[in-house]
Amino acid sequence: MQLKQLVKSLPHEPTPEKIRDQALYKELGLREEEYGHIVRHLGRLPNWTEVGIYSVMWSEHCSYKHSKALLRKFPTQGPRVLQGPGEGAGVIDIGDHLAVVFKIESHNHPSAIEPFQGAATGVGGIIRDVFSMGARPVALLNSLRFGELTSPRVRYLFEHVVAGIAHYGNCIGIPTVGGEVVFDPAYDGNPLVNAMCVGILEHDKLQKGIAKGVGNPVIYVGASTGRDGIHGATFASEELNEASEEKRPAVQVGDPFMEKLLLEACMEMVDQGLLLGIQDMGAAGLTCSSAEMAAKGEHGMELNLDLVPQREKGMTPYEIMLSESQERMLLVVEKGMEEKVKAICDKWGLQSAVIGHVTGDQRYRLYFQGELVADIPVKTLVDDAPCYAPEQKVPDYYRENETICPVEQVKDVDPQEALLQVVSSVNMASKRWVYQQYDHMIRTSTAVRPGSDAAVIVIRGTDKALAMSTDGNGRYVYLDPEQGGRIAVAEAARNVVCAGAEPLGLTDCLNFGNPEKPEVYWQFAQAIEGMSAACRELETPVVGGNVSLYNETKGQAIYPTPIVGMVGLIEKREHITTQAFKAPGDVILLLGETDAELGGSELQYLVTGKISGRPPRLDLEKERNVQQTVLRAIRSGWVRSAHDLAEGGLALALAESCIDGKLGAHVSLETDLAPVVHLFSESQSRILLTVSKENVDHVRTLAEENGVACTVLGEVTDHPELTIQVNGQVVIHQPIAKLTQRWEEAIPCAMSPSSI
Amino acid sequence: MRFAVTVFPGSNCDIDAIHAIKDVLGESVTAVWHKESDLSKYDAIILPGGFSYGDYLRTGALAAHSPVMEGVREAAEKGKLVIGICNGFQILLETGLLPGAMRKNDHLQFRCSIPTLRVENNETPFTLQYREGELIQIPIAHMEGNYYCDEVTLAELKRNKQIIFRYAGENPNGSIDDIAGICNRNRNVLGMMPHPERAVCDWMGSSDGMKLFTSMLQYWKENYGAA
Amino acid sequence: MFKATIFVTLKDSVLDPQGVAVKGSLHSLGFVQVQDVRIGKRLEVLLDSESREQAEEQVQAMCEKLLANPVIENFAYEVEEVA
Amino acid sequence: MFKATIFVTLKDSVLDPQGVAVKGSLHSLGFVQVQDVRIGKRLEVLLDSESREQAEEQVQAMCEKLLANPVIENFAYEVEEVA
Ligand SMILES: Nc1ncnc2c1ncn2[C@@H]1O[C@H](COP(=O)(O)OP(=O)(O)O)[C@@H](O)[C@H]1O
Ligand SMILES: [Mg+2]
Repeated sequence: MQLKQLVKSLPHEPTPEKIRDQALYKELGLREEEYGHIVRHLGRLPNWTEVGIYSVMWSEHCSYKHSKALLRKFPTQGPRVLQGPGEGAGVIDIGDHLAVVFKIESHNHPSAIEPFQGAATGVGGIIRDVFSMGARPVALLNSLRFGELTSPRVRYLFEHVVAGIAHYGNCIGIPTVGGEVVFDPAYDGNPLVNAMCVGILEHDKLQKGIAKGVGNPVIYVGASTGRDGIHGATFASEELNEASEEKRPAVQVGDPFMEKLLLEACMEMVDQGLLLGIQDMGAAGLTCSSAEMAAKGEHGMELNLDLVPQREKGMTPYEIMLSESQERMLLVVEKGMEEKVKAICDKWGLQSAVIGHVTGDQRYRLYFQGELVADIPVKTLVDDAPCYAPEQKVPDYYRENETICPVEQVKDVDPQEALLQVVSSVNMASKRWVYQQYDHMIRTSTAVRPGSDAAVIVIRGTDKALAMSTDGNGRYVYLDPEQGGRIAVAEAARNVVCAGAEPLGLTDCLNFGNPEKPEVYWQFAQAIEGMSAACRELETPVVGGNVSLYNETKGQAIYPTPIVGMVGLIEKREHITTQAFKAPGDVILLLGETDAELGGSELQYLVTGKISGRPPRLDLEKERNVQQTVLRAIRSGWVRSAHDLAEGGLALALAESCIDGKLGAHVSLETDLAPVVHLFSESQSRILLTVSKENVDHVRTLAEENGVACTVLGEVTDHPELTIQVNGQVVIHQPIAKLTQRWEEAIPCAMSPSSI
Repeated sequence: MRFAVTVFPGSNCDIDAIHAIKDVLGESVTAVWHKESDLSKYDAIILPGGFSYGDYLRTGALAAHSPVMEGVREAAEKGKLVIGICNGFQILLETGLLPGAMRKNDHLQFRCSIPTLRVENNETPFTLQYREGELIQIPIAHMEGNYYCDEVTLAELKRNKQIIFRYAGENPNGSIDDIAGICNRNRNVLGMMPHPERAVCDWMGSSDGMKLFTSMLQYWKENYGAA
Repeated sequence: MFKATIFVTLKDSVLDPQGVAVKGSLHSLGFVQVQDVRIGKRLEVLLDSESREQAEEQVQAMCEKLLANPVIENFAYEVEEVA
Repeated sequence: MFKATIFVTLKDSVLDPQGVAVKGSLHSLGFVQVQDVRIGKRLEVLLDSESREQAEEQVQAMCEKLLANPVIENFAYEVEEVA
């Protein structure tokens, strides 16, 4: 074929001049000065395909143009880190020539429009990120935020998001072992759907998304390309509004069956060492995967779009390049290996096609029906994306909150009434309604199922296990982004510590509003400061993550909601610990100190209907000491149960451990605070332990050595009752059965309001 | 004893079944790709759970036409042990090796939990180590476990004592007569929605599924001589 | 080219859990006039057959072999020629 | 009494993974003439409405509100009077 070297415009597309004169690039989300950069990079006017390619590569979602500078603050290194941010997922060594691979990603905007498919394809995408590293995915988690369940639309979203996550994970056969769900009016109209995948990798199987070796073939594997999700990446980088429904192109539909085939085929290729480079086609589809592979490999690429498997007739280069059809993978292999790859694909019934080859000139060239339709210096797509540092401004609400005293708002509430309300609040209540829809036992590795602080997966062939948890509290971050950022990291680490694990590192998903608003950008910058500080103190590097900005509806931003996905290593299975009380007679200990901290607390919200004031403060050194104490106590074999104190404070933690263990507790404590304040304060760096009588002194001594306050609170009993005495007065006395019932039924009742 | 675990595109509990047989029961096990039709080498066949062909059209329907099902049919006719778990049960129904059909759970949601089952008949190769009426805990994980058959068939199942497991507590899917597992008239083909391979070690939440596999082994040793 | 439109429905004697659930949802949305809901499938199959007779024969065979489960389902179809 | 027969189908541009898988199976069963398979739903709703007009109005509303997902599906219906 004689290839012409002049970049063509297709007859029915706007000409380069028209794109410039009518500023059509704006419709694709490019700013005028960005268009100017493109013209300079090319040395001529871009055609429609090229403008489309730049627009997705320079979208917020792909280029991180508003966050890149701030993300550099995260510590990303550590002695065990094998791969930090920059690839499909982060990789951390866990010994025995094994590594853990994990990443979290948002699918907020697609889920707002089509909750089932939006959530399902979010799960599909994050799984591909993990297995494209050469790892076998072993667990899924998710973090969800919705408005209040009193709204039928929110119930619809919640029901379908959960069903979509279940559908994808269950079908592909990866257990969904954990996550969190929070309901708050702040997320009305802009739900958050963040999905995390964890995989296990043999060191020598680590793959990268790079293209190298001039002349090597570029192979497309998986589902055909259709017109779905064109401009999904751009769409995810804008605020939602009424026009979103219209603007939205065909919604992407997930096919977990296809992904299962793709997964197994890729695992076989990895096992046989066939791959030089592999990257999934996620956001911005073929464009992003191929351009990033070429740029990272310091090579160029030529693709012939006629060879791309297509589902629909008459697709243009623009459409082929920007499609976000799911379940597709791009490979680069050594020349001569094409047949081997094809044989594996054929076995799994997958289509595959050689669609181009690697070149040496760092240019990105696309051919369509014999014509050159794009010719771009590839690095300008990836490395030269714009970078913005918008203005920051301390919001008025933050100043106003300074003077508010949350304790005053709640101090007259009866503790017993408060407990009944808290256990039956949908935010605190059992999430069984959600996780019983997820297959959490497939792969028969799940040692701690959903419901405890962290989930635990055993690693076959070793005595080790992994603990994992996703956490984030948007209320705290809203009230004080710096403290809230610290708390997100600390709480996630505390959760895996309570399971008996040493925190290894984290992945994060930063869900914020429109960064071009100075107040939002301030929240964003502050939260990253706080998270970074906690990461450094707790020695948990950030090995990957995702940013989701423009989470707003009708001009109103969500609470700033960074979500942390933490993974920890349990050295011996005998250290696996859960939050359930284990045996009557065990002594209940509280590590850490309780102050009057009720800003942003569940109790404040239940009493006043809103949040205000300052959130709990987090002292990083105290946090570290508490975590180390608990981990050492668990490793010494002294701990029967461990539960971190979070939303709902001490009272809720006690109730949960009773409910889970089907046991009672008798607790007696002394305090200067009002009983309700002490019991529902959300002070940080506190962990509830139970230990058998003979080990109490061991734990107390250890705590003292570490400078951690340790209080004996009482005893686990076989009376099925929770009794709490404060300063000699019984303030709570409730049958466990009643607490259990309220706690179990809150969400099912909220979901079927007519049947109450 | 030589076990085969069939693997269809979309099977995903195959590794768990293999793990239970190889690592816990300690017997030989081979994964058999759906394109093979000769299963004569094996003493028992496990059709594992999962979403064969994505569960598209009807659960088990597309897998029922795979070449390997010819081998399964032959083995069943020869009296070898065949067990279909979850999706495997659905495939056995679609092939007609067991009577009835599967519908969506009555609450229309996927359900993953650890229900209590009652062993209704312990005079089968799969249950001989259980007591009759024994209550056991075996996990379930399915969207379509709502077993259906017409009244004539149900009466026949009862008369021939082909109902092997029933849900003893809450019925998690709405199945007719609380059925969780049935066998054929010859008692060598069993289909069940619960996953015994997920209950073979205490840390999994239950080890009550182990006796199902040890029953099969005992039956085989007694009838086909020690290996 | 022929287009077959195939309807697969549950037999009357089989309780349809999905239909029951949808009826419940319709009632709670206020559609109280709804007496019964039954849910089946509608398949569109495009066939490159030589003649209508051949197309019909093939569709009949597909339904019997795969598309419907005779234990619980009935089927019906229409075949039309398309461009 | 009125009987509405409602057809809910995926929009043409939306991927139908189920149809793709069924087509593959039909091919391997020897039905190689099959070019395309799309799978939708067929619902039968029995309504105790006063008039055909009322029944049609209700069915239209049900489809919009619950039975079809406008983001990815189209719907159509027929209403007939029954005894
Ligand atoms: N919040 C974050 N913290 C740390 N790293 C991040 C964050 N957001 C994105 N990254 C990293 O930046 C890199 C680029 O991300 P991206 O291109 O979006 O990957 P993907 O295509 O999987 O979304 C990834 O390696 C990702 O881990
Ligand atoms: Mg990626």
